[in-house]
Amino acid sequence: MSALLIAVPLLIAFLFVPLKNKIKYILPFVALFSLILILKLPIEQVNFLGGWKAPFGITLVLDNSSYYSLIVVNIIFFLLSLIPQIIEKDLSLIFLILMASINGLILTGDLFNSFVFLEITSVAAYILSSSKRNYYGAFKYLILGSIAGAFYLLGTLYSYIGTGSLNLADISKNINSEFLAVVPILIFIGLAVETKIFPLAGWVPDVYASGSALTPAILATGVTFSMMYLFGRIFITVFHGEFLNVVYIFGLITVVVAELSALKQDNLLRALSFSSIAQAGLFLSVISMNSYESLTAGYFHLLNDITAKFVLFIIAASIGKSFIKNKTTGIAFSIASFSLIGFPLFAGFRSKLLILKTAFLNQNYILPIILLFATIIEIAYVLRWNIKLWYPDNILPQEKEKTQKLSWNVNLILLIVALVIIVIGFYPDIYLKIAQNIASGLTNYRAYVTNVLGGM
Amino acid sequence: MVYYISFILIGIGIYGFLTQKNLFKHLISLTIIDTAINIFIISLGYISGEEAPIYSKYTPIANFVDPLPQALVLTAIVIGVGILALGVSLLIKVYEKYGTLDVEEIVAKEGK
Amino acid sequence: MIPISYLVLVFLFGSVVSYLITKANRIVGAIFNFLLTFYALFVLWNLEIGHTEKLFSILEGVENTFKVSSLGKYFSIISLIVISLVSFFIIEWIRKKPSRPAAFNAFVLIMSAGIIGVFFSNDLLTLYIFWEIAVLGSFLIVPMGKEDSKKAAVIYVVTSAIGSYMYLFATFSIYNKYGILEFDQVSRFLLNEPSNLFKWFIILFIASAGIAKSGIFPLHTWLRITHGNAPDAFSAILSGQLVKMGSYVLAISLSVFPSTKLLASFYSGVPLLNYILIWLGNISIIIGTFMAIRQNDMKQLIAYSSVANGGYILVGLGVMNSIGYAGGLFHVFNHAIAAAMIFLSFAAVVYRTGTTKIDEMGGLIWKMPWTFVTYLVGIISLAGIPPTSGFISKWMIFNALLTKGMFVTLTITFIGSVGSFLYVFRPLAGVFLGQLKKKHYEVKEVSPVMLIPMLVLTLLTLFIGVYPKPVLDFIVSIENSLGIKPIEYSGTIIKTSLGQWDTLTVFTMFAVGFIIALVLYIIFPRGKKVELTDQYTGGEYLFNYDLYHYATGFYRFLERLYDKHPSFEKLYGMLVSFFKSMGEIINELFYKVSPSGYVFWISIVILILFWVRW
Amino acid sequence: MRRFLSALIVLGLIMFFISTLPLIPEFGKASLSKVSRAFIDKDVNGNGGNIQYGVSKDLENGAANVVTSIVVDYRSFDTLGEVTVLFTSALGVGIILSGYKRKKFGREPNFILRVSVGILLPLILLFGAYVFIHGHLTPGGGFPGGTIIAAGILLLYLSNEEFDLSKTVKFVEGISGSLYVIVGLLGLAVSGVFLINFLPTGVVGNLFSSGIVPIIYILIGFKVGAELSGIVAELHREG
Repeated sequence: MSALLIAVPLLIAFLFVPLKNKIKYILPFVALFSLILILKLPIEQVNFLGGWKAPFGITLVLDNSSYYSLIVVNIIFFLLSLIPQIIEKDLSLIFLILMASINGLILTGDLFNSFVFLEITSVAAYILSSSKRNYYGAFKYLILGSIAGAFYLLGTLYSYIGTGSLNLADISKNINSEFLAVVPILIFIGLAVETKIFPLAGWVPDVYASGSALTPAILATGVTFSMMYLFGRIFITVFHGEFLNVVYIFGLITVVVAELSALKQDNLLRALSFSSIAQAGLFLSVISMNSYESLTAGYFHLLNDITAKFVLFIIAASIGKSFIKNKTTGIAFSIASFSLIGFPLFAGFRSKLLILKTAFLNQNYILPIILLFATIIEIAYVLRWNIKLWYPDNILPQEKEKTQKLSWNVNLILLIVALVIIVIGFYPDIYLKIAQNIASGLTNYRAYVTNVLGGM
Repeated sequence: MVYYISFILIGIGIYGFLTQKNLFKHLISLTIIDTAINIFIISLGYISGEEAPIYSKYTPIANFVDPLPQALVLTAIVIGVGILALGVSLLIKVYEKYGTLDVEEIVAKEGK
Repeated sequence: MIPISYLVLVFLFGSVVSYLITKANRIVGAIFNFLLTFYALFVLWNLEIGHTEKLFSILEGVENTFKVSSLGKYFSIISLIVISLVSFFIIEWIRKKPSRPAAFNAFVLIMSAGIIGVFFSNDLLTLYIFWEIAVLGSFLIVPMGKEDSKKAAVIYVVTSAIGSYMYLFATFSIYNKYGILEFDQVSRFLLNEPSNLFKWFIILFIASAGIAKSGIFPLHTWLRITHGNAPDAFSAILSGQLVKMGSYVLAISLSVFPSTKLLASFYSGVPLLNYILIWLGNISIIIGTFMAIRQNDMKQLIAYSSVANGGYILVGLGVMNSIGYAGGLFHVFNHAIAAAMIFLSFAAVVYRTGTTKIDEMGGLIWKMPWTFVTYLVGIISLAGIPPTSGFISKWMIFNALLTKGMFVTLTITFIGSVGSFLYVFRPLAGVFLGQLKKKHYEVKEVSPVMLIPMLVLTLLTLFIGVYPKPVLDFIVSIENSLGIKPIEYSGTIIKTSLGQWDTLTVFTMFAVGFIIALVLYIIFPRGKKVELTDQYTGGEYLFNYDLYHYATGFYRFLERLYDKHPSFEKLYGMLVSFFKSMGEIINELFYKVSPSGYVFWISIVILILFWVRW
Repeated sequence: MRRFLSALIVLGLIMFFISTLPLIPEFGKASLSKVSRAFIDKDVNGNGGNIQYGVSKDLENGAANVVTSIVVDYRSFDTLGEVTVLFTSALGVGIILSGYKRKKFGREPNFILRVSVGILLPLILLFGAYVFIHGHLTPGGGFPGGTIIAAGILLLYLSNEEFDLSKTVKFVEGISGSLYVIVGLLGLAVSGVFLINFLPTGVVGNLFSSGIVPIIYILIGFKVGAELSGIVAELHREG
């Protein structure tokens, strides 16, 4: 049944090619359908596509972690589909394909299949990022993404040679240490571009800051989340945490470097995209501690980050120079940015505490220092932007006239998400439960292998 | 030997990226890398003396090379084609916007 | 009795109510704010010491609680006195506030909620949470001020964050090591802690939040720009109250975690750590005093004086003997009240004249006599001249330093005291005395609504100056609860090992002197009143009389001595621009490159990984 | 300098790849993995093995071309994704180049071109159709077949200025793609498994054999042909 999550959006996309303009109004229904479908699906179910059992055919694995990741991603898509204003005319089909591919990316239990879905996601992302005439940025992203894809493919093949199988569970069971010295490097390069690791995140500012609201709103939330999920799945479930010490260092460097770069940006979207890079780096270094607690903390933080970024990017791309005419929007923006920098009462604070606690528990004192240092820089620029937008300098009257009010549905959704941020600040259990489930699904690789390959 | 050829082709592709300033040449380099990897994959599955994996009158007994890499390469090639088409169309637009495909000139024009 | 947690919630929800009311009518909103804060003061006054409330539990094994301690109650009452009186002042002041009065009122309440929470927190994490709420509320108000205030707000938050993150780091170190965060338990564990390094680290890092907040060197630079540019009435809260939150954390890190018992004595019973902190206080006194002398903006001037006074408090607390600690705590009260008075009188002046530059004013004593009185009493208290309460605390600190034999510190504090005469006199002479400017001929005294809080504060200072028993009672109970030998006093007489001080006698003497001076003033003929331009020099009439304003080059002879002083503000500016240019370089190298660059970095990463693995 | 440095880096990279060579089997000496073995013997479900061309029947998969059996049956989901990539990039080319008009040469195409297209086109199309219809028996299949058809369409574009297929292309690509998914969904409806081969597989080597494999390959042929033609048509425009 879980194949429907991929098949239905694809089918709709194929069917509606000749009727591109009508499709915008179907998006919410498709997203809602996926969401309901997921909630109806039983957990711990392995779907052998075509009836071929693992490791021969392709499997779709629905366990704790993928189930909750799917819920997160589809909620994001549902929310985005309710804001048709930011989906430019032709991009609705891309939206559907992205939905299918991300669902596939999360569900798949096959390394090569994940490569295919990675490529679909990337191609859709290239197209998204070319909106607003950002062709050069999109081209750079395309080159970088394709090279990374090539390395991912190489990694796939090496693991095929090493284990004789493409099934993640089978690889996890059979891979030996010789191959573990090579395959993770290749896969790491392949995923580093999408997970925004320094120094391969050069595409991010150009693409996120193209001015389109949809591009960063999808790429920084849903796509990032699924990529991080895939990263965890491959590096923790399949490679048993091998290679994570390198990821840890790269993650920390990413945090520092990205925050420093963000400091000088005079474009809000660019600053936010650097913050996005930094948070991704933080997430990766947190999960690199490779324990149930650290994964929980990491995914909890990631959830908070994407919730905040969802609000921030949409507002940053659609608001003009100030919040003068859009006070409610401004409030949502401020709430999201306070959560981003981890003020108490907001969701980000809880994840910051959790990360600190986990790091200290693992006798890791560098990560907290880097985290706090990065947060100080982040406070500087995020709050500077808040102040700039709330208390604009000398806005001319005609500019004031020109700024448009955002329509009610955008404001409503942004406010709801902002409310979620506050609620999570008080009762983090909802997000925490998601994060814990993802963490338990990812860390317990024995259960994963047994689940896919049958009792062995 | 074929392995070395594909590695050298990857190297050529990377070298093209590192030294060339024309975006179209970058796209060509990308294609070279893709092709090199495809060659590498195919050669990984080659078993000398054995046949293409198709049952026919002439090959009734299954002495076949590894068919899986070939299937994977088929997929990889198609993906490569798709990306190439997308890249070319992006370059058309880049040329329209900047009037050049030279990286340095584009950067100079972006700065303005 | 009303629980504190309800009070905090009332403030948080009250902020929304206040926002809505102020939207409808800003004066009613301000009255609402005043009533709420005054009510809170009333509630806090009646709190029993030892009252505990459970709040929530964020970290396993740590129950976050409120607990009323003498220290917290003392600080909270001072804070709420300041806040409620300033809120009363705001009722009139807000009429002229051009933009966003609703947000202003709402944020004041959010900030107050945080402040109340800070003073009653029973563990490190609760304190941190409410601390950040207070910072959040106050940070949002700062950019409503003058042109530089946006930059000021960012500097304020960043400085605060530096301190509070060090604090958070220490908090988690404690939690990781002991699994508890309550102050009592932490201090008990610290007493059994074998590692001296850990104790140092904990106390220093927890104190750093206080250092950042109360503007102690080396994190003092934010005070000038923030106090100077925040909305006028809010500067009174900022300097009179928020800075005291820092002193509170300093008091906790030094006395609740008994630093003298934890660490070995370094110099006559004072551990090295305290000694270092005392020296930070000394440097703050010097910097605050000398920089205040230079300022032409009256708010920035008093901002620097806040740095100096923060230094006094730290010196007093750092000595950690009976009289020094008491002096530090007393000085908290004095400076809170005095700074509030001074900033309120400035706010009143700005309310009428619209400027904060000293050399644009003059002679306002004729137009705003009551404001002048407030300012006068405020600066007398700040400078520590006897009939006011300011003298008592300084006297106690001097006493403590003398008994400990810290003569260098003593010298510095004396210099600071003398310096404070110099700098408080500058606005006095420049703003209130001297020639009235033509454009200020129409200026009137502010309305009673604004005068009442100012005069209440004035009377409070004088009253405590004569009869310090209420404050001393508090201080004794604090010292008792912390296991420090309480100070001795009876009635109006304070006793130390070096002698005693009778406030009543001194007040009587000063009162007699004042009356004599008043009589002389009335008896003797007045000086001739002249127009500002009615003077000449060298046979030429003066037209450009700005040059001859009192404030222009007021202390030129002094300033010349340290014209080329090293400036930490510049240093931090350099640090920021260093970070920025680092970011720029990184950006150019990694994020703005062409496809060639990307491939280069991919290759480099592979090569690095290759090198690492083999 | 730049070239020298680049060469150095490239050398390092090649060294990296060479250093991985001990891990992989020597060229020509690869051994079949268990997965490939099972695919060749059609033995995934444990009832295959020892297949004889033209004789063995009702196997789990009836395609004589093992690669096809992998691409369209064992790993059909990959192929669905692959088609989607192509679909997406065709869509993307359309989106990026939207607003462009058909390129005009401004003069009649060459006589030879026009006439030979008339002769060659049916042959090309027929060949393409042959290739994808026999995809499960001979080398080739939907992807090459579709590409051949797209080459024919390219000829049409070159020979006729007024020729425009974009509407049809969209229609064909949409319908064939949907049918692919629907075939998969039919499997879901029939046996509860997405993309299952629910038709009888027949005798290995017969044209009508191996269940849904030829059907899907034909659909893929149409789809790839339409998509590549679409890309060709889009790239044949100008601003």
